[in-house]
Amino acid sequence: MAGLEDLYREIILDHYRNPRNRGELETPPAHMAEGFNPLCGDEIQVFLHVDDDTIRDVSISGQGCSISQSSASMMTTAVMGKTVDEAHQVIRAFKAMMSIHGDDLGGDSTGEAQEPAVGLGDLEALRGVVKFPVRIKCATLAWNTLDQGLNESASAS
Amino acid sequence: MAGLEDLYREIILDHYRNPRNRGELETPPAHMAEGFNPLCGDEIQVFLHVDDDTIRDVSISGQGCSISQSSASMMTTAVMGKTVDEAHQVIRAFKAMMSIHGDDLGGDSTGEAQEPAVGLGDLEALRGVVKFPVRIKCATLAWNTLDQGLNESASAS
Amino acid sequence: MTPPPDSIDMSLDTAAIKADFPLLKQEVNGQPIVYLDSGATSQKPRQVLDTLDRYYEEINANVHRGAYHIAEQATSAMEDAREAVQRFIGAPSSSEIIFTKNATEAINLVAYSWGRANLTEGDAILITALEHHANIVPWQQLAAERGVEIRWLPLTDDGRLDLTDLDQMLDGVSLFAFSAASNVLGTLTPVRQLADAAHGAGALCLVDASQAVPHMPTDVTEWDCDFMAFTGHKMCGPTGVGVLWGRTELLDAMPPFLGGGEMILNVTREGFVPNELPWKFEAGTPPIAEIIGLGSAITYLEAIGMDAVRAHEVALTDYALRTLRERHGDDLIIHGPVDTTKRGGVLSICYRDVHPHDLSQVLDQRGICVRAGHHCAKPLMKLLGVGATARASLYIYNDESDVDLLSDGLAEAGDFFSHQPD
Amino acid sequence: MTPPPDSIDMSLDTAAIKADFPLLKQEVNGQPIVYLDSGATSQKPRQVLDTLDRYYEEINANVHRGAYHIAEQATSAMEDAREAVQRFIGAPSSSEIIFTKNATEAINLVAYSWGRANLTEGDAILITALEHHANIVPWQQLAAERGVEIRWLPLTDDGRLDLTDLDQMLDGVSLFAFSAASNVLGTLTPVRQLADAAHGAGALCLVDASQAVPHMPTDVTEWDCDFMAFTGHKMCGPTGVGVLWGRTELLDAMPPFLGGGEMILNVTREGFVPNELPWKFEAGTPPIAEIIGLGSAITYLEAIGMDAVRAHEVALTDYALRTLRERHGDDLIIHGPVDTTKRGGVLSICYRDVHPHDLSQVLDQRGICVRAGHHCAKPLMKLLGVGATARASLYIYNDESDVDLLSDGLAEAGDFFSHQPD
Ligand SMILES: Cc1ncc(COP(=O)(O)O)c(C=O)c1O
Ligand SMILES: Cc1ncc(COP(=O)(O)O)c(C=O)c1O
Repeated sequence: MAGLEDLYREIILDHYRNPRNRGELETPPAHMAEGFNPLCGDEIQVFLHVDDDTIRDVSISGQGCSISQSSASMMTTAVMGKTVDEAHQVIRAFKAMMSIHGDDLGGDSTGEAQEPAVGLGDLEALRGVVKFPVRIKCATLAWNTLDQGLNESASAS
Repeated sequence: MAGLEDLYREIILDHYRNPRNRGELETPPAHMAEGFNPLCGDEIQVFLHVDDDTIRDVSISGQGCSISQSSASMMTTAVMGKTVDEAHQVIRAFKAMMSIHGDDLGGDSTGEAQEPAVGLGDLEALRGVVKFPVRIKCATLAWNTLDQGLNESASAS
Repeated sequence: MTPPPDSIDMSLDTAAIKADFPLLKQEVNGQPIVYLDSGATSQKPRQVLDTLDRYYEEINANVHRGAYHIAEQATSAMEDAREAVQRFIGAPSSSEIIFTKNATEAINLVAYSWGRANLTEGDAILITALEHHANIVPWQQLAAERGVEIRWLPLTDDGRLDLTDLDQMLDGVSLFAFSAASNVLGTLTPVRQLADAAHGAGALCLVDASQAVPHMPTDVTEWDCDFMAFTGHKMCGPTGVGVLWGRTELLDAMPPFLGGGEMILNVTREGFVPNELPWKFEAGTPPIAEIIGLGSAITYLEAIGMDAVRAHEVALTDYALRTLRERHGDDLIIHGPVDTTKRGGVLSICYRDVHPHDLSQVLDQRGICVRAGHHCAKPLMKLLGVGATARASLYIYNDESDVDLLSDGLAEAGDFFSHQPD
Repeated sequence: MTPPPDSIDMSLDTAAIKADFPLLKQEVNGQPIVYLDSGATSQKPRQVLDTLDRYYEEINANVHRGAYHIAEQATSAMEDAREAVQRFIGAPSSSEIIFTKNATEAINLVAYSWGRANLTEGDAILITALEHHANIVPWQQLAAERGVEIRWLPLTDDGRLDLTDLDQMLDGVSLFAFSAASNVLGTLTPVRQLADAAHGAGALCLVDASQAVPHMPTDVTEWDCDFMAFTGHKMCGPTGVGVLWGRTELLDAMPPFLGGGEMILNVTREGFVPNELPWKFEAGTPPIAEIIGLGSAITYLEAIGMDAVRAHEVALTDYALRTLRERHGDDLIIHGPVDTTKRGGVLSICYRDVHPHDLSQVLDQRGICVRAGHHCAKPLMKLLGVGATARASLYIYNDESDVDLLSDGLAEAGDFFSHQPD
């Protein structure tokens, strides 16, 4: 069985204690997307300011455990300033890392097995989460909400 | 375990092969009551001609197994010509015999434990049925239907 | 009906299979039990019972809720069972597998959720004359509430669906709900053809496969149906679990049915947001042990192979039809198709004028379990002109000796009831 | 909160009880499991597992249908379990005991059958601020469909129902649906008083007793309620079975809910005639083994004695509240009433600023099973101003050592998450 240190890497605890890009953005111009983890009650709001196909600003509010909060914090630093296409690539890469064990039940699992060749940097610290299947939903909550937000702001503009 | 002879007494087989008072009566003056055994599909119609609080005529139609048919046949001979009160006494006595094991689920089971002191005659042959709980509903089908018919014709007149 | 008369190629090692089923070692009246009521419920192999025990002894915990070790194991065992079901019935996605308490709830789910959301006065549903009450009453409830019309597809004389007027009967129909296999006549229906006809008429179709899934390979993708329901306890699984399969697009568009825990994403005082599939339709604590037990039953059946299961039942049904008719001639009526390639191993019997209830009582005295009654198909019984039949139904653990004992029992019952008392 | 500080009179022999539960012999991470999630589901004693095995190995058959030996035995074992439930909850008649798949289905049954038949636009239902989603969502579904108003009875600061405006809130209400015990706060509600108030206002009342029936003597006659729901898996029984109790007059007048086999007296092409109680509400093959297993769980609990169960939980809860508060002081918040005579053994904990999910993860590392989340009571969580809590819930097999281990685990989690990385 995996130990606590596999899950709670220092960098994760750091992002949890000192979250980056926390707060709300004015809507509009920003767009707000909301996500729930029905299992543990975590809620997250992702504020996204997309302009000219580029993420000008992104911030996070809501509440959650160390995994969901640190994942959200790292996510903001990973996608800030990126184009929408680049952001989608990071989302795909991150989700691929989180679904090695095929635990993601929704949707068909064909195809996505290989990890796209996008560097994840600090986000690699979250790799240990896959050994704790219940926590995968914590780690992916912000990402699914970002995905949803990007789609919503694309169709709104 | 009880043997077939406990269930299928000669007198039962006789009533099954040669049912008494079989057929339909004209309605009105007679009244028809219908009963189902939801478990085995047996259906019975009891025709009742009650006049001046007395059962002037009673007959049976429908289909069923040897137990339900013979019980119905014996029932007709037992209540023919009886007053409604006397018929109710026989019904109670018969049902008491059939519920020795408290198998009758409907209603509360307080009180009715003792058998009323009414002679059952040939009907005693059905006593063995209580050893075959599934067949109790077969034996009581005609009686429940008679009971219902008596109540209906009482409220109709 | 063409195999060589005496030697039968039994594809299954029934002796080995029988040994897996503890109940079949029971005695009744000092005689080994002869279980011929698998159409009502099947017996359970040791392997499934062990799975249930292991679940309760090692990982019992409520699912989807706890972050602790055994809760994770229980959740993943349950979701593994969902994937086993998906594979077993050829469904495209495991999120289309919804666990219910039995097939009846599965059909009611469609009637309440899809039916109430889509049907109103003037709409019509087509069912068939051989349906089980589970595929009749939910539609009658809907019909009574909404003024929906119910049409009945008739049967041929030998108990197959009469398709002569199918297209005409489908005209204006929103849903065609039919069984893949009859629990009274054994009839197998041409599911793909019926689904195509339904779709051609712009209708959806629901397949009650309660008597098919346990007995032959099932592939909802090949069937091209829209909903499919079956029940765990008839296929070596525990009681208390059934399955509804449905197409994602349909399930996604349907409102939830039962409300409560698990089926929500969020609840506020103002209202609730339903969860994703499949959980949207699984309110409250699911039958966890039972679902895992069903997964184990599927593993057991897959090890035998569903083709082999079917081949065994065809051969044994053929043996039964042949030997019973040879011996009992006109004393015996067996309802349903004679061609064993068009029927399952369900034998509804009328023997002389012995009432089915009495017949089964005499058989019981010899330890032979058959079911007497209307088999929850009263409209069909009425059509057959009988109040009840005695039904012997075959499964993987039955062999020729069971059929022979049944045959002896019929003869005894005939003697007993025709013997004149005076 | 007045017992002597150190010696506790534990009325139960928890060591002997623990030995009855195979799962409690498991190890997690090399440490004996400490199961503190009985509020989600209880563990099952050997006696219940043996009953399940014996059912499947000796008498497995479909009920109410076969005239043969094992079918009779299965039927009578199931009906015996119904009588056990009747006795256990003090119901006047066993025909008022309706078996469902869980408490959630039981409440939905009332919402669909009684609710749809009786409520329309302008009617109102009163629920409370501490309900489980199972006693919220079915009413929200009904409300959305029918334009029925839902009112929420508020709470006091220490998590009891605030009855100040009860009579006013009941004005014009048709149904008052409330829990006998909260699964988050442990709060016990004054059921009889609430039922009297409801009746005084001309309303019916439904009691969600899912967290009460497993833990203390229950008597629906004394409660004088109209409907009562609970679930088998939280009281040493198997998954897959729940119970609705209702007054005969009410159940008799209600239309059927699920349609199918067993629940009919007759079916023709024109329509169906519902069966008598209780079968009218039990469509399809019931969870036979599970019902019989629930009967066995009741036998097990009765042997211990429900008064003793309650006394044990009061004493242990008192020990827990006392020792946890002594050791952890302001680091720890335990929600709900402090008076152990007004609460059950459910401890919803917030520890420093450690998120409940992280807390339960650290505890899991020590083999301690607690549940983190919203406990299917999101409106209550919102009122408490938290997204989630960690919940430890006690049962007959827990003792002081389990509480002590929990206490150690809290301290460790605090250390782990407050330790500064740089
Ligand atoms: C208070 C309360 N009501 C209802 C339920 C629902 O029980 P089930 O999930 O077995 O339907 C629960 C348990 O989760 C509960 O704690
Ligand atoms: C054809 C058919 N449909 C539906 C059912 C209902 O299954 P269950 O009682 O498990 O819901 C049965 C079995 O009784 C059946 O034979």
